[in-house]
Amino acid sequence: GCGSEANTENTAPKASDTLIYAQGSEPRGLDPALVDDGESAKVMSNIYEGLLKYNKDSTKVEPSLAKSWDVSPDGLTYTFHLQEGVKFQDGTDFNAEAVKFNIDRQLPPQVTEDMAYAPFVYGSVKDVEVVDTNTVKINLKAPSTPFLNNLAMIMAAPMISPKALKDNNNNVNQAPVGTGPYKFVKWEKDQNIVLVRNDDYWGTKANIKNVIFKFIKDNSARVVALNNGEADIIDGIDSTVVKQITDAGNKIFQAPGMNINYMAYNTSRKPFNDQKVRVAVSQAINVPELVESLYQGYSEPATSILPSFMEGYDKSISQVAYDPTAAAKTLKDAGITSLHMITYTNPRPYNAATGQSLAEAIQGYLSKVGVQVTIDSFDWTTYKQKLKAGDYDLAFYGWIGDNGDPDNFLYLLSVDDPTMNIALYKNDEFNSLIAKGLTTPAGDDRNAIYTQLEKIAADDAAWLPISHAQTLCAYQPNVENFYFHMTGITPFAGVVKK
Amino acid sequence: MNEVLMDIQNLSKHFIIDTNFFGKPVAALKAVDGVSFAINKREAFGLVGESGCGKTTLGKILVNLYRPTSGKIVFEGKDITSLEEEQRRSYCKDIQMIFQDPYASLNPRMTIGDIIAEPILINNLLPKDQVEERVIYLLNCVGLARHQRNRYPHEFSGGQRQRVGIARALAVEPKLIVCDEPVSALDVSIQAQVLNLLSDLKEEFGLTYLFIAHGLNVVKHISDRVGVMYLGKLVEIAPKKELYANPLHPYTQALLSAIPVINPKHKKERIILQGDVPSPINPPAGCRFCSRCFKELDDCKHNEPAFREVSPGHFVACHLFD
Amino acid sequence: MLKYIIKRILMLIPVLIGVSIIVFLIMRVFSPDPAPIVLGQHATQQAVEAWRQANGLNDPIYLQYFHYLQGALTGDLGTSYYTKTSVTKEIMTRFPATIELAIVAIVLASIFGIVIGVISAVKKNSIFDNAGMLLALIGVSMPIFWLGILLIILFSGMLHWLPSNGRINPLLEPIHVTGFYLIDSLVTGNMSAFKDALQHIILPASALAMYSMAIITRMTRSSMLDTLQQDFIRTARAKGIGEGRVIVRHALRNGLIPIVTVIGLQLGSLLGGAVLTETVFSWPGIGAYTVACILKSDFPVVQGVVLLVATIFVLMNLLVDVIYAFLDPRIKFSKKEV
Amino acid sequence: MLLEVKNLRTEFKLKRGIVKAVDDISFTIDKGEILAIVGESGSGKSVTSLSIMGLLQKPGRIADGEILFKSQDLNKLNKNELKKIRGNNISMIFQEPMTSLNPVWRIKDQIMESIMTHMQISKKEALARTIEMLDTVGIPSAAQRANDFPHQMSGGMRQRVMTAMALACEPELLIADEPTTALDVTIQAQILELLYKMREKFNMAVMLITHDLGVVSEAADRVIVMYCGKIVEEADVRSLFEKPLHPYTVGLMQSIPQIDDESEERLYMIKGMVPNPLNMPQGCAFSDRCDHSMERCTKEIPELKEVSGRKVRCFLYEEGGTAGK
Amino acid sequence: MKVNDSSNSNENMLQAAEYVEKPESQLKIMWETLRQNKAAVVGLLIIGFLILIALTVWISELMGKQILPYDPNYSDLSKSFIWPNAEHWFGTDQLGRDMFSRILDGTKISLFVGVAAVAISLTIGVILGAIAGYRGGKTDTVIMRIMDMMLAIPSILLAIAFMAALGKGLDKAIIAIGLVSIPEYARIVRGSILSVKENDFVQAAKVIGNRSSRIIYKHILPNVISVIVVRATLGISSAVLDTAALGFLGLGVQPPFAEWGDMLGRARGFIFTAPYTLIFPGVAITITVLAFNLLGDGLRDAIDPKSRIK
Ligand SMILES: Nc1ncnc2c1ncn2[C@@H]1O[C@H](COP(=O)(O)OP(=O)(O)OP(=O)(O)O)[C@@H](O)[C@H]1O
Ligand SMILES: Nc1ncnc2c1ncn2[C@@H]1O[C@H](COP(=O)(O)OP(=O)(O)OP(=O)(O)O)[C@@H](O)[C@H]1O
Ligand SMILES: [Mg+2]
Ligand SMILES: [Mg+2]
Repeated sequence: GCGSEANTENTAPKASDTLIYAQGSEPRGLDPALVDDGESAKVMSNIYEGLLKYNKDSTKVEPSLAKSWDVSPDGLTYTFHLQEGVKFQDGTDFNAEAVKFNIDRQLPPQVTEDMAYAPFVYGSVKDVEVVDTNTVKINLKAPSTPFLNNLAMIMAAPMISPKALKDNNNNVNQAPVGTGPYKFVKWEKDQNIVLVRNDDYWGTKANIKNVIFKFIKDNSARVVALNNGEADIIDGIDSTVVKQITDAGNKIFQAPGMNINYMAYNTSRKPFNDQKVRVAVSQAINVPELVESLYQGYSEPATSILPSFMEGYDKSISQVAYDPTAAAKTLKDAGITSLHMITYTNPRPYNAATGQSLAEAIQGYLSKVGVQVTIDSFDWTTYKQKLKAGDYDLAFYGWIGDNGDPDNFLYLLSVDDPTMNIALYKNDEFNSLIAKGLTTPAGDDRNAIYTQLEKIAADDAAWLPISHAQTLCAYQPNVENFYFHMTGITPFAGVVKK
Repeated sequence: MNEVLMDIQNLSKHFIIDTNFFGKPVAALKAVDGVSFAINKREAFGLVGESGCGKTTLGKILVNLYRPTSGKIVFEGKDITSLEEEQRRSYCKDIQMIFQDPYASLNPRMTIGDIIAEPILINNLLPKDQVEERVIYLLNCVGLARHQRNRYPHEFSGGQRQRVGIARALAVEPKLIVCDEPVSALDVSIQAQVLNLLSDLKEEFGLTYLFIAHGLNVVKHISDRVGVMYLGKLVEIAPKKELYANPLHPYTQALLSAIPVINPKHKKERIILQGDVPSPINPPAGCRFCSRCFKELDDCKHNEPAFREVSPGHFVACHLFD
Repeated sequence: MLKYIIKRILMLIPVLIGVSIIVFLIMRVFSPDPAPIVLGQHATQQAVEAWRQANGLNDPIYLQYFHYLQGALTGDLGTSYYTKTSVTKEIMTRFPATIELAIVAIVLASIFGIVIGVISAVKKNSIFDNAGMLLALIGVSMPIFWLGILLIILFSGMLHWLPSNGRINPLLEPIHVTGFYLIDSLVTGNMSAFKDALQHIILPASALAMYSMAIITRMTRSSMLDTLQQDFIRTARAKGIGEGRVIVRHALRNGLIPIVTVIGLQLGSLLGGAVLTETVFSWPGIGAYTVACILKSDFPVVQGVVLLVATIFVLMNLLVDVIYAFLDPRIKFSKKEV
Repeated sequence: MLLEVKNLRTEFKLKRGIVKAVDDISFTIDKGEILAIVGESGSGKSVTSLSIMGLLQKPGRIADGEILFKSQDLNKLNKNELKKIRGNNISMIFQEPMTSLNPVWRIKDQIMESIMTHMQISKKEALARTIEMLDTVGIPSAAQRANDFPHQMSGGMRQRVMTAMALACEPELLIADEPTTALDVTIQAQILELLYKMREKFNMAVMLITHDLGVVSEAADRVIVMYCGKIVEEADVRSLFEKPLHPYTVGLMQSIPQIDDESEERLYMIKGMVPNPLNMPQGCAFSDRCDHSMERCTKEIPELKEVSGRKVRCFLYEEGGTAGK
Repeated sequence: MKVNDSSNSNENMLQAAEYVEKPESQLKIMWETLRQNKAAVVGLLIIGFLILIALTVWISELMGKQILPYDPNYSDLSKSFIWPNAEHWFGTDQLGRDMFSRILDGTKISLFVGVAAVAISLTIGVILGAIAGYRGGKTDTVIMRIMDMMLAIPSILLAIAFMAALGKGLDKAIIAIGLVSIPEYARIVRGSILSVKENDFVQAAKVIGNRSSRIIYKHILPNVISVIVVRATLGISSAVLDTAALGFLGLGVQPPFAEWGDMLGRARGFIFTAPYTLIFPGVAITITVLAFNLLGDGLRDAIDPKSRIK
């Protein structure tokens, strides 16, 4: 138990001073270098800041702790000019040394295997130089176009007080100290995390004094909590409860999400090593109908792997069209009558309806074209293991974008790791285009590469892209200015409660 | 004069009732403690004594239900104490038992016919096709009707059940039957029926009985010789007439005098014993009866009296007769 | 008595070792590999291997067990793979919530169960008896989680009377003394916190109590019917004392003996039932957490929890036996006293 | 006259039919008298005593009759009035000493409860009286044993505790329901001796229920013989044993092996069994076991008639009967 | 009551004739007593009805015929969440499957899992309990200590761990639920054997020369069987509840099997949109469990051990 000011007061603080945000599960921790989950991101985005941040409505980068930056023409050196007079919440100074400390921590030889995002964000970094108190230089091993975008991420990139890290054994999961608008107060396991306004914040101070993150696992329980006045904002809801929420006078927040929900064919073995069979199965499935009834308008049917707002997206790309008759014929000719499908039991951010329902829906479609599907569904841990084992014809998965760069989506089809490239797709042409895209500077040329990659993927039909889930939140009518960024973070500094 | 059927030599049974942490016994209950006597062929040997004095335990040792702690049982000249399981079972045919509680001694899930047939079948005494006939015969012997063969025990009264128990014991044509208080649980009017039946059968089949009871009046009626037990030990043995006419041991005397007489005119002099039977776990040193005895001598507290023959066939364990 | 208790406590050791072996086998031999989930979506194959090596998962199973036992004996139950916090701490932060819930539930169940059971027995075959028994029957037949959801829908969703989840409004949270909010808030004189905690606990405790209450009601009734048949009740009545006294002082005092056993056993099964209740009510206890950890293959935590719960269970049994001896003077711990 | 029972009828309504456990019995008990009730198992002895005490449990009920205790009909009293008499003016000891004491109460508490219910005295005085009573009934070192639980005592001791409890309030009538049946002969002798002494000491009346004729002959002044819920014979103890009238009484006496009977003959047997209470014969309940059964016996139920100062229920003793042969 | 002989009067007449009564069947006696217990009869009727449904569904499935109004696993997304109406009595679920058909289909699964799980725990439990109870001594200690260990872990946690280890599936659910309730049966059987063993008739059986094995199966087990039957009946009800609990936690059967607990677990997300998806499976579970409880209680009264053996 941690003591806090709240303890000694015998009455609840005024409701307008407190914002209660209910989410589905508990963060793994609050050390940005050590966690990789979306639930942590929401909390951390209020405590920490990175050198850069994303624009409110897109993934374009903007200054944050760095006022400005220069990139050398060869794309190997990045120089950042830092905000002056910024202090960490523990009173220590934020400066170039702190930046170096934070990045060095995640570079070899210091990096440890549990720093999930370190290779992703800093994998291209050679070293960090302190130029002066407020200037820092980062040298890369090779040019990497997504690097700036990475520095705005909430994983790995935020700046932690070096003192706190030293005090806490290089792990601030339970004792985060950043520079952000809210300070960490306490964390009751399985219940809530309490933050309080950082009154010494260098930028515009937050409006609401207390922020509480509550963890309510069950979706409908969160709705009850909202309607019962136990929470101000809830997330992770699905389409079926929208009416219930609006009927109770509460509001819905809806925004496009940076994710993809897909079904993968196991291209490494029969029968899906044959592109024609893959296409036939895709033809059997009426994706728009499926998405409409499973997600009721709160997910968009996917026409491409990339969400429509991302660089590289092209309207002209389309997936295989619904044609059950053709599908039935091809499948019959290929002699396919039964298939083995594996899926996960829980809802995922990109699939609120659970993998199981999705699988059953697809099972329904395939039975109409004469293919019997057996489903094995597993909890998430086991599922990942089953994916690794590779014993399936069809499997379900999804991806949530990390940094808004198209490479972040399309590279999945190029890697060897069977838990990422679950279609076990292998295409040399595709792989070399991916490598090229990584080093090409941002711009139309680069975007063209990704459009090309999308086309290859669609033609080859290694995946059946199903939907892009919208971010769906609900909030009390007296809450204003709430937004949920497409990278999955919820900065509360600007939120007002009447 | 009489041929000995069973000779019981210094028989003891100690129940271990507490062990220490390592399973070593630390307290024993001496239910039967060094008992010796002989049962003659075709006699009824009565055994009386108060509740808990070890009568049932003794009977159960004789029918192999308990292994004695020490001592010897010689049956028809053969030592049957330390036989292997298989051989022991072969003696089942010879020694049978009738139990005290007619309600608990019959398997409630078997018909009485099957109960009686079972010993015949498992001992292979008769060819299968003759078993049924024999069952009916036995039923008739104990005064039950043929048509009742397929009824279950719960459909019978206590006296009738006791008859079934008797028929079961008779089925193997035993030589010795241990009757453990066969009438204690029965009503007076039924008691007489069962006692008469037992006498009749004894004559008819030439049986030998060890007849256990806690009342001297019942034993008197049926037995030829009577033994009196107190706290795991025999205190007196005598032929029936001798014992009732001339009881020697103070306990026997008290026991006899305690029996109410059905004759209001003859109010006899009562010996009322003080206190209760002590616990067999820590029996008093010396004579076991001395804590309740009305003729206590100095010796009694320290020395155990020997069991000696004071007149032909009359044995007693008391310092008064040293 | 003391000797008996010591003997019993010594006998717990093999039981607990057995329990740890059972769990160890289930978790480490048959369960999925935790590495990929611990290391997250960008982990490489090497990282996974390195992690397994570092956590000793590549050792032979008996060695793993030996290391575990070694740690456990020195009070170190290991570190959660997932949160990297010590298992002891993980458990201890959640345990009071479960215990508080279980205790409130068992108190509710016992009070209602005994009262209804006694009245049913005394007024055998009356309308009250029939209604009480029907209630008890439904109580043992309803899935606890379903009941929980129905309660939430009714009292939170429709009537808005009671909160649907959590233990307390975090801003009202009392200073931690015992970890039981109801007690802590009273001790610190924080009445609004007490009220809030009470409101939070009512629904989950009722859902959890329902099954036990039904069992206790039925047990009480049959035990009382049994006792009321006994000869000594007739003796008591023959003394000319009031019927109320006969029932409470003579019958209930004796009838309580088997009821105590049932209550003791129920407390054990409540810890199991908490798994479902906590899931439904987002109660921050050990039950729901353990399920999550089982699904995440967080071995150290699951082993720790099971060991703890088993310890509590066997200690409860011991306690029940001691209370039993207290209630029933016929029971002796040593047969020597016979 | 202390107690007068008039035409008492007690029934048990069962699903399978009505058991007339006590069927129209009348008798009286005088001050200081010992009245024995004999009969075999199921003849209604206990039910009679429970009816008097008002301790019948469902499904039993008193269907008819009066129970006059000092001319007050106990059956018509309300619960509270009855409680005042129960345990105070009339007490009872039961058949099973092993189960009739509350196993979880110390014996002193059980006795004190009785005393304090009926006497307005302090706890201390009640305890003193308890120990005194235990001493009276012959429990050695009573003050210590008072702290024992029932299971720590032997059967005989428990029966003595029961007696002490029953006598604690100096009742005018003691009902003893088979107080010695479960005990050994030597202990039985102790208890009977005790009852006798207590009767002398407190001058109370005793209703002694038993099925042992020996006990009756030793202890009672007057005897009632019951068979199947009815009184079949009533007499003072001497004349009953001298010349039993009813064939059932006769049979009962002859079927018991006698300690001073030197004959080696077979015992006399009453044939058959007690009839099923749900399926009573039409006429005399004993008719199908009786050696003297007549045609009339199977059709009509005989009345309890006075025969030379005693009462008997048998056609043999009616006018024109073959009795007195 | 010691007297129970209604044929007393005509006994002599019959004795003369060569007449042997037919044995009165024990089952018949039990049935007669059971029949008097209204609650048990209701339970029996419900169970009969449920079995009838389950068998009909199963047999028609084997014969490839469609007897339910709809294929319980046929999903038609265009019909998702239709409220109960004349066509879909219990409405449809998220995937447009007919709830009524699924509930009926679920009867089959619940009964099957219940019975099969009890069969497992019963078989193993009875054998272990019988050995422990009859042999006594060291064997008893070892067996019962192991049972104690299993009992010390809450059975639902143990079942969850089993399921997490073994994976989802009907067969695995049966094994998990069956395994975790072994100790209960072992304990009950052992306890009953110990008490039956004390009866004189067991000693009598020894005296007439029976072997141990025969004593166990001929004299002891038949007298313990009633206790086992009662326990097994009640055991089915708890197995049905446990199955539902596993299903609810998403650890039950594989989709698209219509298992009630699984249906409940999924319906949880739709308590507002489609509350009926939550009500019907819950009611189905409750009724099934209730029926077995009613029957179990009735059986217990009918074969009340007090009336037969001590
Ligand atoms: N299996 C046993 N284990 C321990 N003690 C036993 C056992 N059987 C009998 N005893 C004890 O041995 C003593 C003698 O018992 P036993 O049954 O032989 O007495 P009994 O003379 O037959 O008494 P009763 O007249 O009451 O039948 C008693 O104190 C009894 O408690
Ligand atoms: N609770 C009861 N329910 C039904 N019948 C009962 C009940 N109590 C007694 N009876 C019946 O009443 C009759 C008389 O019983 P009662 O107990 O008075 O006999 P008893 O003479 O005291 O016998 P015992 O010598 O066995 O004590 C019996 O036929 C018995 O079956
Ligand atoms: Mg005996
Ligand atoms: Mg009686």
